[in-house]
Amino acid sequence: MAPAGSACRGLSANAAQRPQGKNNGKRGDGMNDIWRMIGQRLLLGVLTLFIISVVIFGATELLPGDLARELLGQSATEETLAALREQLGLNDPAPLRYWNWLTGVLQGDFGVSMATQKPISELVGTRLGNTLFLALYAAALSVPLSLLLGVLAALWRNSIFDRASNALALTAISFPEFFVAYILVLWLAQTGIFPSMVRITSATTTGDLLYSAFLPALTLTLVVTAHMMRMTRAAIINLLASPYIEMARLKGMSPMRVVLRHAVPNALAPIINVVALNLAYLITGVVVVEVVFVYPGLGQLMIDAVTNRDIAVVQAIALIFAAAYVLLNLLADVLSTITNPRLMHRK
Amino acid sequence: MTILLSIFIGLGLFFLVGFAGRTALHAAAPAHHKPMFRDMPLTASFGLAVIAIYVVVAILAPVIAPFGEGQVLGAAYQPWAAPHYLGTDKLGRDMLTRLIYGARNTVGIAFATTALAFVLGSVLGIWAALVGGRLDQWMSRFVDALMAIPALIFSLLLLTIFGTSVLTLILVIAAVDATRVYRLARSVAQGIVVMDYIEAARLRGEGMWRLIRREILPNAMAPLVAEFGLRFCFVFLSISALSFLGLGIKPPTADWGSMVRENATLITFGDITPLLPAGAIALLTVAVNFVVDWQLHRASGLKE
Amino acid sequence: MEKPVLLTIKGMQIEGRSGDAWHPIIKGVDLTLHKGEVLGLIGESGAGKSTLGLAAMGFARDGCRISGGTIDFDGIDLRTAPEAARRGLRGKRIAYVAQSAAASFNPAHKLIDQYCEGPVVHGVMSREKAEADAVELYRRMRLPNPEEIGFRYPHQVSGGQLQRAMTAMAMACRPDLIIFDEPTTALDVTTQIEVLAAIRDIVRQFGTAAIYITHDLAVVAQMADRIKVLLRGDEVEEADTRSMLAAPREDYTKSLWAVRSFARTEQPPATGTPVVSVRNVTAAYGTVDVLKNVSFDIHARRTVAVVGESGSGKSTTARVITGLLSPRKGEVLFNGKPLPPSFKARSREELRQCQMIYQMADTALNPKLRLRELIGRPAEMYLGLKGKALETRIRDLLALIELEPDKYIDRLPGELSGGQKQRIGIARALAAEPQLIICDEVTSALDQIVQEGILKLLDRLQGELNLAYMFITHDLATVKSIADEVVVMQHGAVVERGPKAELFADPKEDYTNLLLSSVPEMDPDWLNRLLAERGELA
Amino acid sequence: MTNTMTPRGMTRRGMLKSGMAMTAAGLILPTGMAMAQSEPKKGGVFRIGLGHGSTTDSYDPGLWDQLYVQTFAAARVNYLIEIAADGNLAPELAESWDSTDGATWVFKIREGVSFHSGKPMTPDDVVASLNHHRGDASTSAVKPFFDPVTDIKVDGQNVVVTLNAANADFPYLMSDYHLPILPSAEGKIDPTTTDGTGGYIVESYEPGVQATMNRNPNYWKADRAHFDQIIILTILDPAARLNALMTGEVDLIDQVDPAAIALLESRGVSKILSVSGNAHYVFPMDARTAPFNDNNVRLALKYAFDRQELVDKILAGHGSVANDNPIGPANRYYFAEMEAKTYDPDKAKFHLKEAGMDTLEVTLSAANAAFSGAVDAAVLMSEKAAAAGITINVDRVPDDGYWDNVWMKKPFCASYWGGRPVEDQMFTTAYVSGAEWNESFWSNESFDKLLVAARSELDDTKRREMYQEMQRLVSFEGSTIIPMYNNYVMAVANSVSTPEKISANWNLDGFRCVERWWFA
Repeated sequence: MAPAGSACRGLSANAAQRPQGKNNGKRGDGMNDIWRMIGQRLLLGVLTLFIISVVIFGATELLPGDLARELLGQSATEETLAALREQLGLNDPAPLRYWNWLTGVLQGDFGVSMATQKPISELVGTRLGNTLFLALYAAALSVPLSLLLGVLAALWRNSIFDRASNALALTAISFPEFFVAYILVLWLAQTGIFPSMVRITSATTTGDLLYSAFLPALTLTLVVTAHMMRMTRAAIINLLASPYIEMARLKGMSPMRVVLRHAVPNALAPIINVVALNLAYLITGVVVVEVVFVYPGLGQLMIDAVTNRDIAVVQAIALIFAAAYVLLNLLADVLSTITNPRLMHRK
Repeated sequence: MTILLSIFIGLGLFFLVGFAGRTALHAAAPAHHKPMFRDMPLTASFGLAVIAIYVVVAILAPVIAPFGEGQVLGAAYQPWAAPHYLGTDKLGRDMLTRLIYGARNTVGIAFATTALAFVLGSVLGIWAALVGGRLDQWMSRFVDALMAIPALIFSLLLLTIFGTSVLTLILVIAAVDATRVYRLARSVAQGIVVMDYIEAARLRGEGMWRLIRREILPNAMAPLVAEFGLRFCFVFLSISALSFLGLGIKPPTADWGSMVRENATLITFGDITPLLPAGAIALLTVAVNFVVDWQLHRASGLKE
Repeated sequence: MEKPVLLTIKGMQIEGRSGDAWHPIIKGVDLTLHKGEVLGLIGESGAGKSTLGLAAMGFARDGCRISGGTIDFDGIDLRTAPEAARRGLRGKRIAYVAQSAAASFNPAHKLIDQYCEGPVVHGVMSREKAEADAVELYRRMRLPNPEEIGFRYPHQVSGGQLQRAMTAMAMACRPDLIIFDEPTTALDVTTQIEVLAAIRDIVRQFGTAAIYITHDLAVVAQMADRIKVLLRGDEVEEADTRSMLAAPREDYTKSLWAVRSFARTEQPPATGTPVVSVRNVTAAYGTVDVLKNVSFDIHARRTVAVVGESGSGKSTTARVITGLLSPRKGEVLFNGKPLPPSFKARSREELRQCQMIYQMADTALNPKLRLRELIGRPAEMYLGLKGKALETRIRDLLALIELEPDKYIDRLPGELSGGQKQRIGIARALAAEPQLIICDEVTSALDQIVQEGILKLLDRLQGELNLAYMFITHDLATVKSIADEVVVMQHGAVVERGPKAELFADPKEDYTNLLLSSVPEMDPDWLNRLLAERGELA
Repeated sequence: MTNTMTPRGMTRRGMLKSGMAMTAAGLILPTGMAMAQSEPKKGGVFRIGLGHGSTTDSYDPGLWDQLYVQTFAAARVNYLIEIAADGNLAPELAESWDSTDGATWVFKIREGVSFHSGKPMTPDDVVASLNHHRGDASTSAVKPFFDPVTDIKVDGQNVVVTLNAANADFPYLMSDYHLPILPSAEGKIDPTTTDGTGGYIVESYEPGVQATMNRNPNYWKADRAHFDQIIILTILDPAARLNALMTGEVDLIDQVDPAAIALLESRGVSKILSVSGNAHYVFPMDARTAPFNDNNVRLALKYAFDRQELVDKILAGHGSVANDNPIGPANRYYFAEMEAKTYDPDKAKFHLKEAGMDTLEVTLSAANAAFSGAVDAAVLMSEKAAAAGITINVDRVPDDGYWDNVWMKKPFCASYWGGRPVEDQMFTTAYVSGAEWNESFWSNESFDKLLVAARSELDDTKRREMYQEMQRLVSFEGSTIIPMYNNYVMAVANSVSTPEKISANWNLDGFRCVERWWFA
């Protein structure tokens, strides 16, 4: 599914470059710098979450119709609508409602779903678990696969293997996600190998889940592998012109060793970044896969909440998504720093 | 067996189109560009040839298409036989015609959207990199925040607010995509603004707009063009995902994304119909990316 | 007493690819190297020195191929040997020391790990043995803290030390042959001495044969037993070092010897208001002062050379004058009037009066603009020239820098040679019709003959256009050629300044003396003598 | 493809509009299949995949609005009165009911029925359950049902309901799915309870995902609720539903994509149930505004498209042509002999000319939220209308918010009706002047008069004539295009057996597949 895909699947070698100059010019112990960076970034993350909550609140405000109307439906009279709006606090001016919501959140209270009057944490909790499970599952399949393919493609660049894996990966991402999913169902579910949908009950064991969620995880794997593979390949190939790679070759090192020991460690930063970007996509961008495989994740819940104008739920999920994005980016930057001796070990 | 056969046919076509494309381009190119095309790998010439075919089909759609875009010609799901070489769709419209018009609409809209996203994203991104400081910080924070909202859901919200005309579709997807372009353009420009020629231009007293337009943009083109190719393809996917959720291009306009969606249930039965528009998208994506790879390769100057 | 032959290269032909076409880089060169002998390979850029040096390892860079000739290394035919066999030799029996150690050490690994990689992978010795060996070699290379330095990452070690560590790494398997590819070119002169001495000593101690590649005659004179001169892939001549220095046979070789002939005519003492006056400038990046109380004047028609090693604050001084960095204290006067500290606050006229030429013409010229716009833009902007007048001016400027207008006006910078690009940089500065031009290492990236041309051009233009030059350089030979006055800087402060003749003849400060004495001379005994003078053991 | 976005928005109004539906008119046409009829067997896990359900689904019966909650309810609760498969009223929790004057209704409540909790069901529970929908504070969708009710009281084992005027059809109302009998305490029901008297006890429920229920071992109906367990899944994606059925993940799906029906049948892994009723798709035109205020324009549009084509392509044949008549073939007074309208561009042009126009351009707002295939239907109409000089611009509007923002707001849009068993009800609900859901805002004096007169007419022949005249008026002067009657189309696994008759009153055998069907 593409828009989210388009968010994350830019394949250019530059897509994952981010300015990392922040720490240049400062001296000190690497770990201290990392703690300072984490602190700074968490603060910025909070700011990001704040901006997002404003944007989402504003957007849901602009949606035609409101919660009271959605709840009461057509039969509602103007009086009952007014009464319900009063009861739900919808009559307050928008800034006040936002302020009330914000103060609630700041006290750790995400509130209750206005539509169902259930606590948001309860609504979101299991869904979040499901979403994380699927994301981790897909990541566990796709990250090793794409790194392996990327390294091999860089090693055997311009070989048949390189070209074929590149073309296949491109083909996989050029089909809409639901198309890929249906094809997988046709091949792997209708033949009885895997189930075509996921059912999660209290009796479901992890083993069952790994089996029944295989197809959605595979779909997502196909969708994100191309990006990570191409970035890995590009990052490594970028470095192959470096003098230290030539040096390694002139020291008589085998091509495999040159790539693995000399190129890969220096290509880690862009690779980590692109992996983080794709992990964020796996958490936030899987609505279509959820729909096709009837997987009870956060994406579907968010769309339901938007449809029902249940702003508190929309906000909560938007914040979860954004927090995932912020934290993954932070993690990527921390890992990039830790794996970069120039940032870790100052002069 | 059929799979093997189709792989052979596919490869054969690939080389045929590739060679033909390269020969044609080499013949047609102006003299000082000839070497570029001569050294072009086969994948790139295949890509260029495919793109050229798409463009021709898109422009000449009304001339080429055997029937009218929305014309209902008879029973639904007719088999592949003259005059409906690819059969008819569920409303009895000629599939080939729909595909041809789909090229025009899909490629046109995708192009407009991507172009808009790039103008917006790259100008703002370069500007931020050039000015730096607080403006850059605030703009980048804001864009980061927008990027943290899943694009599909954000598009969905915006389209629900503003309605789904082709114009709003273009504007919304462009706005969402522009954040990604912004980030790329900013990081590319950050590498350029430290160059001496930018310092020289600043010391000369050049204005902001000229710095962006004449000094930075031409040097940022390679990665931007590469990204353009990819974004261009993702717009199809965006539109088809949005039509999956009921917000895509309006009927009876033929667009590939919606056509895949419309016929998606047939995939369950192994029917080939939905593969046609999906294949059209995939072919273009692969073609564009081949060209992009080639351009990136040329830009990187890395001889392998 | 003739030693046994180690390496024989015959009729070597190497081609490079541009697009689909292959063009020759090395055109049939022969080379013979005996055991324990050091051969100097010398030539300008594009002569094929490095390519030939790598060919001695049976190695061709990506985009190059060995197309003819034979390479016999100690009885092994490197052209027909399988790749695995060649790989077995590289690093073990033939080692390589690259020009920039900073770029050639893998930034991701500690020095000792990179040292041990070769011996361990080639099965020469165990990791433990290799580590102990590394410490020993580090000590012999006179690296500080030989016990610990290996456990640092490359970025934590200075350039001169890295270059020595790289030589130690090359020595790790006690190879029979080492290729030194311009190992000291990127270093400051004072550092260069130490590295040269260390390299020479270790090569002698182990009796290793070496091919020493450089463009610097004075350096090769210290290192090599024999010298081979290359020009555009062809051998010019070869002779043992002393006879080559004493009596070069070929004209090209003679011209190499003669490049330092240019010297500016003495100028009368400066009078009147200086064009630029730097007054007690202290400037900082962040909280660290990088300039401390710097003062000097530049008068019209005068060239002031600012010299110093990297990090001495030369370029920062230029940034203060141009207004890119506002001083923390002090001021810059232009024709007696104070300039606003930041260029943003300066008027267009003030900006016009002070132009800059950069070291790297590659990054100083927008690669996407044609010369017409590159040169024309300042004229258009500052002087309001348009249409015909602008065209005429651009052509005049091109003629002034000795480039044919019709041929070059619509070219892109990428279509020019290095010297031509630098000329465009000059033309761009001239287009503004300034009073002061700051030349920041303008010749250091160029071959010596090309440098000569640029210096002559600058000298001629100064006379014609009444210009003041501030000439930033680390190259004392350049200073000798072109300067009227010299400002010596170290650690952000002015160490000494004065008229060139006085300063060279009688340096007052130790640092100036050190700097001057470190410039290699074309005497094979110079290094020995200098080391003896400095009390270091030769 | 149906509106995955808004299962709720799509169907809410449908429920409300047809909330009073208690069709007596289901025709049973299980097409193309000879079902192995057998005695119901107990056992098995019955898994249902529905294209409905949302995380905001509620236990509160006043808010029930679509097939998911309806079916979920049918499994766990009972009503006073059931609509039998043949469309007649059948006793459920009310053993019998009677009225002497049509204004006071006495329901005799069954004894010996217990809730899942073990609490016996009493007339007090009935009163409380009905009162939940009554009164100003109620937010129930069926509150209007109770506007004429002046009193509900217990009389021994009876519940007596008093109306302010006679209504012979009141028992029909009591079969409405909004009115389950739930346990009460102190005269009030807990609207969030999962308790009921039904055949299955809720084990778990995740709104918008799935519900699991086990057979009530003490179910008072001995011959019902044959499955051991019922699982109802929300599968919004039509293709996913098909896949689930084909891969054996579920045993029953609703809303089969017409395009897939033939393919699915050819697979042989499942069978199609196609049940025709009076449900129909409509395109109301706002009769108050130009150009639709001119009947000639409306007639022109009615002749300007091909009804059979719509039945063939939108319904894949699972339905029948309608003649702009909301009264279906299953109704008593269906006017079958009325002059049929066919695709006739000349006639359309003629009427256009009558209206003083050569060409006509109108915008038809449609979303698949109105009915599955509404947008395609609009496109087909637009294509055919071109020949008559009529330009129909199809405006595909978002599914989300369709019933709030488009329906009864845009002058020409798509809509659907579940059909009504009684002619009077259909007309009163949507065609009489000023009716709340008169979506075309059509007003016709003679129609209004006939409607009132027909209610009190006792002579069946005259009554038939009056209703047929009303049908003619709606068809030829009305402002609603009704191209087709649609069947309920379901697909079930071969292992599922159904009774010979499947109710046409609502989908899924009147939601009661859960207790009427069994595994062979």
